[in-house]
Amino acid sequence: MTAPITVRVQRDDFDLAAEVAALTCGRADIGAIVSFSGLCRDEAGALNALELEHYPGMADAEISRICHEAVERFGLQAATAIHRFGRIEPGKNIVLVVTASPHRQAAFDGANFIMDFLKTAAPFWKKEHRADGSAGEWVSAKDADDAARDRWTLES
Amino acid sequence: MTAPITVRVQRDDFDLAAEVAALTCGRADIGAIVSFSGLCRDEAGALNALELEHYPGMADAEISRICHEAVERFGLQAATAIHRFGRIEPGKNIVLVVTASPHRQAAFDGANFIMDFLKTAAPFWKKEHRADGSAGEWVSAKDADDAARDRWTLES
Amino acid sequence: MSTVNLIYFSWVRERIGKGEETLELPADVVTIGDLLAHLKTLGAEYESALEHQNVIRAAINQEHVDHGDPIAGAREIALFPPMTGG
Amino acid sequence: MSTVNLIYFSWVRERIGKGEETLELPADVVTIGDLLAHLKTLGAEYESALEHQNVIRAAINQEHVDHGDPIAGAREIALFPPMTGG
Repeated sequence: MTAPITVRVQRDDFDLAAEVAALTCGRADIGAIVSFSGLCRDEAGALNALELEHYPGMADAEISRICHEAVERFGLQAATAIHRFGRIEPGKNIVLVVTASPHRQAAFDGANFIMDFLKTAAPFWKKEHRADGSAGEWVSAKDADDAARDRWTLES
Repeated sequence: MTAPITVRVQRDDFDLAAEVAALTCGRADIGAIVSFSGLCRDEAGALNALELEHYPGMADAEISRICHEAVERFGLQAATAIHRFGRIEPGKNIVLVVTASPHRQAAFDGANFIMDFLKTAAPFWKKEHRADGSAGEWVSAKDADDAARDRWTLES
Repeated sequence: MSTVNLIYFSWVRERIGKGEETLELPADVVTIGDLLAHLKTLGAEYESALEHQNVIRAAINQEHVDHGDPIAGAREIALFPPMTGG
Repeated sequence: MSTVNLIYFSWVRERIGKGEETLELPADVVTIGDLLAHLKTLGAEYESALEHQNVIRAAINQEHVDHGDPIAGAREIALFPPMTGG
């Protein structure tokens, strides 16, 4: 049996509880579910919103590929990944990853792995809309994200 | 500001979405939320239910201590841990951990850390009720759980 | 002699046959290890429950302790197998 | 000469000033690296967008490729900065 994988790229918000319920779907063989929610964050009150641009088609394809790799590598029973695009305000959801497995470490590792590769390989770009009305900057990619991704190769 | 920590030991089920909503509480400075749900698992149809015994008072105190340690160690913005006791059937929730932090790795590590110590230090014991009506066994502690806990000391 | 409340969980409770009891302890029972040795003299049910003494965990006043730790000042001592929650 | 659809994202799109275009490529444009060098001859907006050539990422038919990879058979070539989703 192949593990069910759900991938969506959408403008609308998602519902964590509904996604977890859909993934477990009454199964009794799941022991651990890990969810990761990534939110638009604004510490200093300087941000009005993030604008998320994406590459339609390729975004779905890349996230699906990453989820399949995670399922195979960690023996996941199911995986869900949802990434939003468009304008997203501070405190709102950007991305959701949910993984299920018989034991806890695989579920943790699977979700962590998906997020690391999603950050560095899924074609999304964030632009800031500042509260002071000034021209927004494109968010720069972080070396730390590449390093986080690379640990999965170094460890194996 | 101290990070809000919510700990509950209860017979009733919990609501993942409600706990996450209570933890985020409209804050805009959270970038990452990780949740872990541990479920009663039955692969072979041999299990009717698990009976969870606990040490009232100490169970809450130990889980609180673990959550405080995680908040301090990983700089979490908030942490929630809920552990059920009593009779729990396959597919149902046993434990929930939710962590929030500005960046994703701290949220992942914090939830992982709390689960590792919760498994080995929180006073709960599982007994099986078997589907064939035979006398249930107490679940044995796993060396793997001690090893998972010990990696947090070895790494630092 | 000192008086302590003892509380048992899981198969330690089942084998001893009760969840809690109050006992007078002789003065030479100083550590948790001494307590376990003393309990094993009280009957076959205690011997069975505490047979593999090394795996038995203990808490004093609801905090984990080691077998070598002193029990002086304990209001409540709990004995139980390794935990299996989560 | 071959015809390809080019598609740009983020600040590459903004600097070039369009999201997509269809170009005829000379026969000596064999790799992604050749394509980037060719585009930079088309005007200041391309020069500005592709100035730091090493950071530019590329995808052929919606799959990531390296600068050394051949573009033969490409229907759609996308150029964009390092990704910042998640």
